[in-house]
Amino acid sequence: MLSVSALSASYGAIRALSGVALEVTERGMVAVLGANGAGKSTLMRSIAGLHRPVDGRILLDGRDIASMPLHRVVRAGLALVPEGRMVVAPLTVEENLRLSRYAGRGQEADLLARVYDLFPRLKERRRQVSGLMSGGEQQMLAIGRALMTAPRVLLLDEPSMGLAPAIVDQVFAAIVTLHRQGQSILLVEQNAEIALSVCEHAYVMKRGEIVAAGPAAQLHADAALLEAYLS
Amino acid sequence: MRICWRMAAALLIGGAAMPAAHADGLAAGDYRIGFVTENTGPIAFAGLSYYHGAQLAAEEITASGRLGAGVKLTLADKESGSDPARAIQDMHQFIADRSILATSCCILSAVAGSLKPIVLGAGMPLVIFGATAPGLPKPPVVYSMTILPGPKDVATAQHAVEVMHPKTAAYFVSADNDAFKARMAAGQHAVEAAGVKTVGVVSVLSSDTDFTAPATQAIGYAPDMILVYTTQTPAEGIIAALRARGYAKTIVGNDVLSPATVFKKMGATVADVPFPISFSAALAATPEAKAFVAAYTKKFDAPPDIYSAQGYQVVQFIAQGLHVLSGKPTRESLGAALAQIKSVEPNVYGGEPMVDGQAETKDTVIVAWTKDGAIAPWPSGK
Amino acid sequence: MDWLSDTWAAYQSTLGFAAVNAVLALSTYAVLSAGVLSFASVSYAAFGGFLGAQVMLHAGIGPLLALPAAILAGGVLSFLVALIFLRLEGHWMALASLALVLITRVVVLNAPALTGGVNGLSIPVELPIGVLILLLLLLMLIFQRLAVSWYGIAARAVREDPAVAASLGMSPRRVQMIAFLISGAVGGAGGVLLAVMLQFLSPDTYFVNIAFTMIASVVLGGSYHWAGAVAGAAVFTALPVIAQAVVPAMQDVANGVALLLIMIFLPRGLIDPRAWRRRRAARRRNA
Amino acid sequence: MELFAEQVLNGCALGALYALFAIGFGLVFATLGILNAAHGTYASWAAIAALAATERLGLPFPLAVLAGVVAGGLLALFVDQVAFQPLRARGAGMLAALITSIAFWIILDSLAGFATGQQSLSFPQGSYPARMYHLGTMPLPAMQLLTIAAMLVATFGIHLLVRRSRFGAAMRAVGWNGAAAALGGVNPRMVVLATAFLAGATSGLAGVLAGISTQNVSFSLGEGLLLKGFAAVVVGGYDDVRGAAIAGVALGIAEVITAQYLSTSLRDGITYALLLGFLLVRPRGLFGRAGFVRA
Repeated sequence: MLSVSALSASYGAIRALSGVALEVTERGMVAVLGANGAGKSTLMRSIAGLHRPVDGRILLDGRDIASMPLHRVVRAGLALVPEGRMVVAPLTVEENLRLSRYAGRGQEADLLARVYDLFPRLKERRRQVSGLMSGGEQQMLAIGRALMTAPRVLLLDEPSMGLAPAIVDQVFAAIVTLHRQGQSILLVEQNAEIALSVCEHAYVMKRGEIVAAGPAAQLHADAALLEAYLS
Repeated sequence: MRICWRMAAALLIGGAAMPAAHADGLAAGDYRIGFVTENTGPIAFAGLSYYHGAQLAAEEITASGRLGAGVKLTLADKESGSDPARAIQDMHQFIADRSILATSCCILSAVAGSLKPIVLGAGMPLVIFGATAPGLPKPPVVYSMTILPGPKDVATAQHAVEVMHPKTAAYFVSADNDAFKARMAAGQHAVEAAGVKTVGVVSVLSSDTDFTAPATQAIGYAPDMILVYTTQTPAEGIIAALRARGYAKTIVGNDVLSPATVFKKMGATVADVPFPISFSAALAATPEAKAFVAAYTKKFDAPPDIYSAQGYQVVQFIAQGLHVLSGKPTRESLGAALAQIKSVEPNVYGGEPMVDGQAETKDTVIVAWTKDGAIAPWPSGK
Repeated sequence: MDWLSDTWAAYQSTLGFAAVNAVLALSTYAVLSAGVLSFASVSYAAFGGFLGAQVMLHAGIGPLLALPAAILAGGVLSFLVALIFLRLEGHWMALASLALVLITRVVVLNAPALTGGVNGLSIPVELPIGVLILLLLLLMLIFQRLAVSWYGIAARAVREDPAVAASLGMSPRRVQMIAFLISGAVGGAGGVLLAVMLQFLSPDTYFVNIAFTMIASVVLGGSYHWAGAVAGAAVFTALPVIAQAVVPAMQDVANGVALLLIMIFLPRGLIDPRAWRRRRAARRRNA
Repeated sequence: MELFAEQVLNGCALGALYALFAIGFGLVFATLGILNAAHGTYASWAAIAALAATERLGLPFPLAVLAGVVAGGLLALFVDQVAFQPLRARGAGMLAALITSIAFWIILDSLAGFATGQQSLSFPQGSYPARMYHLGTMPLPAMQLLTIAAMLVATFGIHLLVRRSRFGAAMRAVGWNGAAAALGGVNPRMVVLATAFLAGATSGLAGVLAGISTQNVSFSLGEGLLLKGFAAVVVGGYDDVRGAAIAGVALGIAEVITAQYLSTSLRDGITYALLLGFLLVRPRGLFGRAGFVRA
């Protein structure tokens, strides 16, 4: 469903990704692991249209989205929950969520109900200005906003970053629920433990390249490999 | 009246001194006047008129062959946008250009104030066409063709008081314009001397555009007469606002109301507001003035106004200085020749004596726009 | 030889105004290089200019002797401005400084004892262009020394990231206070030099136009190196002269279009140290 | 007392012009992050366009106003695309945009001078409502009432649009961070275009009304509005339409009352001192809340 091939990206003169290929299947849940600076976030930003790749193909349902601007990628059915969350701070929770109507996908009332169902906390705070909320609440809002665009594939970039352990559990519980409901997910996570415990398949990155791939359980078992690449 | 006598005397002497000086005539060639234009910027509406008048005069003089066979008088123009810094650079370029014999400039006193020391230092004759700050002329270098309005304002105010017998008067003044402050002071002094009480003075600023509130303030003083001493755009706005708010008594204006564009813009609103005038296309009486009006109207498709008349006289004045010179004149010889001129000839005013480098006009006519856009003596029927 | 002396005579004042504009632009650059966009240089220039003019008129001394008074006046004013403005953040400070420019004109109009009020102030004093250029060169030398000094490095750090600078033990407030003082002193000097160039000061001399001249010079020239302010002032002063020579009828339009094109194609200005570094790096890679 | 009431009304009408202009100016500053020095020229050109529509095309008053408003909007759109879009695409900051806006200020001012023949023009008598109504003996000019009404309608309309509509949320989102807005599917480019048009149109309306009621259609029209509109935006808070409107009207009243009862030479001084005072004491303006800086 989402198929990335030969993807390269750079920042100025610095090459950040070279020839990355990966695959997310229908209803699949795939993790990308790697140490700090391995290029995971660049990968996510490049797929989502937040960073323009130098080269490569990104096919979503057979359609190449590699050269589309960010909002068109969203409208095509690929939603990113970025690192740092990027909620629109001056807007209320509900305004943030309803903004996604511009993506023009799905029924707004149904989607809103689904998000509030998943994160009751957001419903309680729906008139709250989002910039004043806690990090965990903002993370929920960022995921909610992505879900409001009824994405074919949901991209999650480091959803656990900067959150208290209890909140991390809540967020990952929601992610698992989404997966069970049939949502295709591509997850980037530094915390390999937690990522491998929820995903089916995983890729491992180092210095902008994919260096290992396989079923999550298999990678989980290969402690030596993880140690080599993730430290 | 005393002033008029002195002017008449000066005229006579000037006229008598004139013809004697003419010698062998100028060598054929191109004689250039550096003209610092103000065709853009805040007062471009007047700047264009000055420039057009000067252009016409240069063409006429060249065509007439008055300065000798093959003598061409041309304007070299550089724009300043009324910015002193740009005007200074323009002037330095003129001074460096050896083909330029004399220069002309300035509506704003700030620009004139910046250029004056430069031309004094370089000995470059400069004829000012619009700036009114006192003490600008300094023969044999700096001359002014600006018609100083002070005495005319006094005459107009006195005349209006004689005709209308007001008991009280209020004044509008451009508070950030030194010339208009002085003019109002002179007018107010004359009106008070005639026994009319001042009930209020309303200050406006040159860049103001909204005059409803100042008009309300003036009407609040309930004056029998309102005298307006401001630049053109505020004067238009003030009169329009006063009339719109129902002020039906006498409003006395000043010479800024004379250009045809004022009536074109304001229509009957400006009718019956007296103002002094030293030149008007409608009242042109002498052959020189009539010829000027006809030629100007033909060339620019609009009648000349007070500004074009002054621009025209700038070039006539310089030509008059050149006329008495022979061979290849220098800036110094031209300056010295200009200093000898007692009366500008020809002129569109019916007489234009030069006193210490400052042009004056013989007479003040007090006029007003009629409802159908003519300029007629005020009050009508007199 | 005539041609040379004529050209010099014709354009010496353009050169003079370029030098004065460069001094004023350096005043704006001084704060911008510490991360503060401020138009207050106009006010320092006004204070220094009018005070310097009065000193020259009353004490009968030349511009070079009046210069210290103007520098001091600008410095004192900038100190007061910094005390008040440094509490504001980001673009609020820019807006406040713009308000200060507007107030400056009102003050000038209402303080005739110092400024001549609406009548303006005539200053029959001259300064040879050569001396003016020497003064500018001296100032450039000072800015070059500053740029490589502890202060220059601190200012750059504060501009890039105040938090990081603070963590390195540089107090952003203190660095910016120094920047304001430099800006004030240079602005005061620029004000009196402008007064000498114009020989006549009116309430409109130090107003919005000159504020935009300063900021446009800095940005046009490049706001990441002091030389940008000088280059920008030169270009910004020369543009109208060139436009006048090339398209006299539409010179203002041509002037604006030129400014627009430069900014669109060189948004970081004519002098861009980052581009130099990149070019140097590329050369090294190729070598 | 009646004089006072009359002057307050005059101040309201004058302030309504400042307010209308300020709303447009503030929209650009809040949403696009640009201190736009060319904004005043939109007002001048809108007035020129409306005058041309009246004189050349013979359009009736409402259509002439509409023509001016649309012209202001289109001009703003054009300037945005030529002067600001290339810089946005390169990620150049607010400073470069300030300079390109100054460039357009120079260009459009100069062209406006040519368009009006360097004259100050006015709308012909009878081409706009000039009736004088009366409340008791107090005169109520039709244009003043119309100006105040237009300001009220524009303020409430735009306030509702910005605060209550989805498009308004998109505007605020783009103003805060274009990429964050795009993550929700918003097309930032379209929002920018629409905002530029709306801002130009609102300030254009101010220009048309000012051109009529002050009988001054010229390139200098916009400059006065620019300085006062700027003051109103800062006092009122640039991210709140109501604040800009109230501040604009208050400035108008303060100006008129100062001139009437104190002195004209202090008038502008008081306006700008108020401006500076507000910046220091309450930098976020009348309605500003503990806000978020653009990210």
